[in-house]
Amino acid sequence: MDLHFSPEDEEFRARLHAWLEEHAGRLEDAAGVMKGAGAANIMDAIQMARDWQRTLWEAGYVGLSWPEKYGGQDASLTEQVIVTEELAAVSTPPLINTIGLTILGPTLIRHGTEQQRERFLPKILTAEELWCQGFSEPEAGSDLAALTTRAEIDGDDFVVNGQKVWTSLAPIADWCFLLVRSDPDAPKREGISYLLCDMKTPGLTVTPLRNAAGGIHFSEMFFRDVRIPRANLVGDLHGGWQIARTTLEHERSGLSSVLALEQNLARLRRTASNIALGDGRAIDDQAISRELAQLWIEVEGLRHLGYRTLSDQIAGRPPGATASVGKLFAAQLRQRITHLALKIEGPLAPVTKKSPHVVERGRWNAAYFDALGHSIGGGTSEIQRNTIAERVLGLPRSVQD
Amino acid sequence: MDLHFSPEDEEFRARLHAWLEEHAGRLEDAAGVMKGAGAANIMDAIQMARDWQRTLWEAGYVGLSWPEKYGGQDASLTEQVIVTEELAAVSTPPLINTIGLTILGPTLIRHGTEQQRERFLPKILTAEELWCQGFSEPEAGSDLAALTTRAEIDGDDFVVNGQKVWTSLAPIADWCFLLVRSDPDAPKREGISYLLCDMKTPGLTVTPLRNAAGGIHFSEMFFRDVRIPRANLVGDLHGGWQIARTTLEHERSGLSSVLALEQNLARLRRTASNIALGDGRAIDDQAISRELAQLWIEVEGLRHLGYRTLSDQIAGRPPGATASVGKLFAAQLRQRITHLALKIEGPLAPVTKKSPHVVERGRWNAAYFDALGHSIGGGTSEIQRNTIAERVLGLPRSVQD
Amino acid sequence: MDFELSEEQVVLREAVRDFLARRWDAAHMRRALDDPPALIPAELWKEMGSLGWIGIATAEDVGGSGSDVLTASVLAEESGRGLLPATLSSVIAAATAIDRGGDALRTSVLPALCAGDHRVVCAIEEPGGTWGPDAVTLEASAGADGWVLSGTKILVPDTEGADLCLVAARTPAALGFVTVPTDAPGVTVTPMRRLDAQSIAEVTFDGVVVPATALVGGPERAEKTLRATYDIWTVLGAADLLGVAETALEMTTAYAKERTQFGRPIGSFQAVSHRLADLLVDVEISRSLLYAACLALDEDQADASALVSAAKAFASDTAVRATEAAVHLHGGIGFTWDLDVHLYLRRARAGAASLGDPDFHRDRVARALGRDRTDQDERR
Amino acid sequence: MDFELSEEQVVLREAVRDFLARRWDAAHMRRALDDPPALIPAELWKEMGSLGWIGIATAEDVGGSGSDVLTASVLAEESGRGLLPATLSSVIAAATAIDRGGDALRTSVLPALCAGDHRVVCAIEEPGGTWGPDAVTLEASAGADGWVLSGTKILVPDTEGADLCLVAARTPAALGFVTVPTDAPGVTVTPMRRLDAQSIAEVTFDGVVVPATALVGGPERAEKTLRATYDIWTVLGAADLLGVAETALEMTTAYAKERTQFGRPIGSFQAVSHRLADLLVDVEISRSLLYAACLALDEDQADASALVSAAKAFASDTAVRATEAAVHLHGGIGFTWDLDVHLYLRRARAGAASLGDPDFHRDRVARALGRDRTDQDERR
Repeated sequence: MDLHFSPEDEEFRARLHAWLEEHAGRLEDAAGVMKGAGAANIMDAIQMARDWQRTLWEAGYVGLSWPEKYGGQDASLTEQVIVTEELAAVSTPPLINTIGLTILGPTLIRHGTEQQRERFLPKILTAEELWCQGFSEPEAGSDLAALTTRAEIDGDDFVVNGQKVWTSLAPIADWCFLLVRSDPDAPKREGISYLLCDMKTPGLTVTPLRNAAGGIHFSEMFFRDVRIPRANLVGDLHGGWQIARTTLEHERSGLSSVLALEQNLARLRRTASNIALGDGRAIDDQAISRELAQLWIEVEGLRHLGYRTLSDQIAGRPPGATASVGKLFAAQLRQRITHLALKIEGPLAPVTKKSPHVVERGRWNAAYFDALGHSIGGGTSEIQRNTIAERVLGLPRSVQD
Repeated sequence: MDLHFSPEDEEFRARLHAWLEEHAGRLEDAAGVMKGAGAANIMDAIQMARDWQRTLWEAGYVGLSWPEKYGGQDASLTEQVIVTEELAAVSTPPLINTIGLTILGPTLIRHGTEQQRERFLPKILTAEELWCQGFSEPEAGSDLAALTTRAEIDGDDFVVNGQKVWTSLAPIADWCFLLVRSDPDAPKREGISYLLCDMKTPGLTVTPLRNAAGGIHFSEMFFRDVRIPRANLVGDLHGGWQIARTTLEHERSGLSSVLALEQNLARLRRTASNIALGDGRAIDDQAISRELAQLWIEVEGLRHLGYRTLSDQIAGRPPGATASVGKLFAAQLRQRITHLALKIEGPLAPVTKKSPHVVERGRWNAAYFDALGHSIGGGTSEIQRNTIAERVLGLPRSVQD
Repeated sequence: MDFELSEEQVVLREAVRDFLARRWDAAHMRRALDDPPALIPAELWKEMGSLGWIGIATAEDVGGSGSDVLTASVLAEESGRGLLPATLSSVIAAATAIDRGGDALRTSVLPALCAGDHRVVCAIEEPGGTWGPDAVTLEASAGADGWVLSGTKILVPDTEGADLCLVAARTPAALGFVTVPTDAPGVTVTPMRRLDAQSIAEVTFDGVVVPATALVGGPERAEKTLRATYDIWTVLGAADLLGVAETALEMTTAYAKERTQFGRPIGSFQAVSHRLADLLVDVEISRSLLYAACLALDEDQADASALVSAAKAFASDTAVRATEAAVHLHGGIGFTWDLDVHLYLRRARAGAASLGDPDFHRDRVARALGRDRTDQDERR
Repeated sequence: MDFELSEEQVVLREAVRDFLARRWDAAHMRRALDDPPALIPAELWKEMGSLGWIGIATAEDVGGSGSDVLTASVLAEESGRGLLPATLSSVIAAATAIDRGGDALRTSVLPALCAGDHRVVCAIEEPGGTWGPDAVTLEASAGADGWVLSGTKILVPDTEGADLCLVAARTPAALGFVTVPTDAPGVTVTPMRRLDAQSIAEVTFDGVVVPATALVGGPERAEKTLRATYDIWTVLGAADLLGVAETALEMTTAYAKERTQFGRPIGSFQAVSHRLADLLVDVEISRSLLYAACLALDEDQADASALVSAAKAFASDTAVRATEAAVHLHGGIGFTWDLDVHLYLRRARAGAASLGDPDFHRDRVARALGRDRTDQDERR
């Protein structure tokens, strides 16, 4: 057992580190943009974010696991980890085309036609085409396979009608990958197809949704007789469910989320050391200091769980229980950190960011809402417990359908 | 809204108080007996416990809610509460025939024949006949209605075959009330009958079971062609399920369990003030002092919930959500008190009672095992949550059968 | 013995609920999240005055309804349920301060206050990271023309409509409330905003001169009045949170019956139904503690403050748990701006950290329990 | 990078599991709950010696296997799973103390110790309500013939078969282990008993005379050796608890698949399945922390002690949760004497409060994090 990187890997890290120092200015611009500040208008901001992803790709730090022929790096897993770690260490913003990079890309590499791969993959990497995902529907949330958006074949096209919801980036995306019901008579998991749709197609409209925190992160998408060429079918007709499921299950080691949690927690420790609470500073409250210690323990647990997942991947062993476990644990941990933050803020916890006395410009309230949303999006914690119970522990299904 | 008792009630309390002071010696004997100490042998101990119940009944403090014609007191609800409170305040032991007093008695008063009432009720009050309950079976735990002990009618008798388990007091009980399957072809809740069985009937054998704490509290009962006269059928043939259910649901205000919890908690505060833990006394640990405060808050909550239940009963209002809620909350609270106790004991928590340095002769470890058992016996917490969800909140059933 | 609301109180609850359903829309709070803050309009305020709600716990001879804290808690609970700004609770508490203080202010201020023509605001909290009368540091020092106040108060609710401020201060005579007109020279009000769109403010006092007679209750009763007022205000905060929790539970239960996933209502899954059952337990315990605390205040029992803390701590935890569950169990839709669920979450979070958070109150209970123990030891 | 057990370690685990399944029966522990305490028979002990397990983390030149703490943790975990008395862990830790101490004892004691012919016991805890080296108060004062020890140790495991005792003491030279023969004049052993039937004792020292050379590691390395040994022993305690937790989870999962209520296996109810899923998460996190702590000890990393505390705190909580769930989810049967479930519960409860309970270790982590912060501040 060892956690050391090879000399080659360390060299790779040093090069990246140097590159990041050199581009520190660009980086801060990009970070500002992703937070919605510093850019004159939203279209400028998006362009800056696209440019940043492209710059990073040109330097060889985007698409590390992808084949070279599509613009990827064919890099080793350890190199992927190093990139994740170093980018997190300097707090780079998430890449604007993350959905394309992490969900659609791997799907096309595995299930796409050669033509689809050549057509779409390079432009995902360079952020020339931004992608959004059309899976969820109002009546199909946790029960994703209950989706009802219909696709009928008419000549060389699918004709799509229905509604999608909780779509990130829809107003600015160039393309959308979506699940549709192509065979209404088949059992519900066997009549679903996986399509790629140009967002400029007539009949497709996007309505932004405001979330509970007041921000606009999601949209609804309405499809009215939207025609999608058959060439944009991914995998087999009616075989979309399996494809979507393998992508959703394509769990990563989760090490990038660990780094974000670690930074959050370190910041919270600083907050606790500086803020007055009760008779002294917040950190002098024994219960708070213990809870901070417990959260540190759990972040370390999650980090080393990630190393175990990664080790399995490197060694080519089948992934054990660790991958699904990490996701559930991380969602809870994220919430507990923000809960503790509000407790540490004490009387100032309810104060919003435009008020005098607000703590750190309201960062923790924002983080709190964010974390709440996280345990819903991308599969609720309940669904993840079902998955662990059934697939890892082998218990009988609690959800029959 | 007021929590005051009437002058008549206060007078009643004063009389009881004086009586208890007068009988303090007997009381300590009885308490010692129930803890298995002070009596030369077990049969003497049981006789002392029977005598204590009889003495208390003779003084008018047993069977308060029962009709006078069967030896009861026809007392008001407030008088019942006063008796409960005062007996708890001086830590009297539970009455030996509690099962007969709280479960069978009310059942016979409601569903028994006049002959059954006259025959059985007075001897329950005087502890002349001790009762045990034969409901649970190895394959029918939480799913009580799945019981399979068979009763076939043969002439004037039921002939009973099967096995019961988790029976308290079986080795010393004179009578048993039990549920049997009298119609194997009916839906499972409609083929059950409620019988009364003399423990000396041939074919009935009792095997004590040792529990996880090492004590003997429960027994198994085996029925082999046990003949029970038809006259000992309670209520209608095949109508036993409804009878048992109404008894199980015959919730009390729960005020007696509050008093026990309150005494436990007060004792734990004393323990925490006296014992060293970490850098000082346990009570100086901020987290422990806060948890003690929280438990006090919850005991107060449970107490005042009990007053609400009682107020509904006094006013003849239909019981609200409060009764079922109290039972679930009390079981959790009981466990949390013992969990905190083990934490307060620190390094000495694992030490058993025969060791030097043991804290308070091992009382908290015994209480811990007791509390664990409590959340299983008499309906698990899961079953109680199902009940609240379905009957109080009106949610659809999660358990289909 | 009767430990449930009286018939009159039940009728009042229905009346308040009906009134607010007709006259106040939760959507006000949603709009106010953007700007400006949510305020109770003057005419609504006046109407509540004529209904006798503002002076609910104030004596009848000065225009109040002469009822008790328990009855006031019905109003606070319904304010939580209806998402009405909690101004009503704070003014009810302020009115009891003046009423109990028993000086000239009673007759000069209370009739107009109870009628809704006039508002008074309490300024207690300071920027020290804790809550309540014990933490007050603002000093009134002796000056030539009386006393001179300097210092900062924060989290002062609803300064907008108030002409008089009850400022908790350490005066040469005693700790207590000092009355200061909001337009007195040296008073500066800077708006703050609560997570749930309620209006709060920072109020600074820079050499503000007041007469020694401004001490509410005078040297003898000033501290007792301040502490009693804080207890009353706190218990009304607990009632507000109970209203929030119960409403969130009801909304979520209704949704769980109707929303179908995997071919069944989600309320038939134990992951949902057991969570709701646990919340019902918490709500019922909260309600029981609330009644206990109100009764203890109304009967001036020795353990009243401990029971107030018990009620507030438990109601705070319950409201946060209930509203977070509401957001979560509503799924994606629960996280949208247009559904009211997040308005309840915001109010729960804000209320839980106002007037003392759960740990503050647990520590207060711990100290009370410690005193009891010491008393017992001494008596032996 | 490889953060899983090596093939050799996996093979060892299987071998230990097989061996214990054949040579040790959980029923021993049940019987021992009555009397006398559970002890590992001398012949079994000797056999484990010949398998190289006792000196697993001890150097090869003195008869050890020359392996590391991580490998030792495999043995501890399997001891927990198989309910073998934890003597093995304590002796493994004691052996590393003598090995690292590096004085004459190495060659005189270790070969027989590793072979299983001889046992050494560590006496560290005292009756002060806390744990570990920092709390040691037992003093060795300077006497005519060396040092004189007086004081009380408690919770000393398995004194029965031991001829040598490593006593944590504050000597004139340093804090560290002092070796004392268990039959030295002035040593009194009084049996105590653990909840899980394991043997522990109070050992008192009344003017026990030892030479100054009895300090393990000498003045320079004594304290480091004591602290390292306590860390190793603690991490083996965490491994033991992980074995307990995982076994309880497996037993309960198997039961949940087979036990039917309301016409369905109880494992299909979310009240059961979600609780088991959460326990699986806890077990996996415990395992990850255990590996991290062992590796940190083996590589002598600066944060090793913090990671040891992390592993022990989390494993303790996990084992208690898992075994309480096991009792509860087995229903009535889980609460019977004859089922093994309560044996695991007892071991979890006893282990969680030994070698530092979760709060003790969280406080240790908090102090380590505080030091980090101070270091950072100073570097700025």
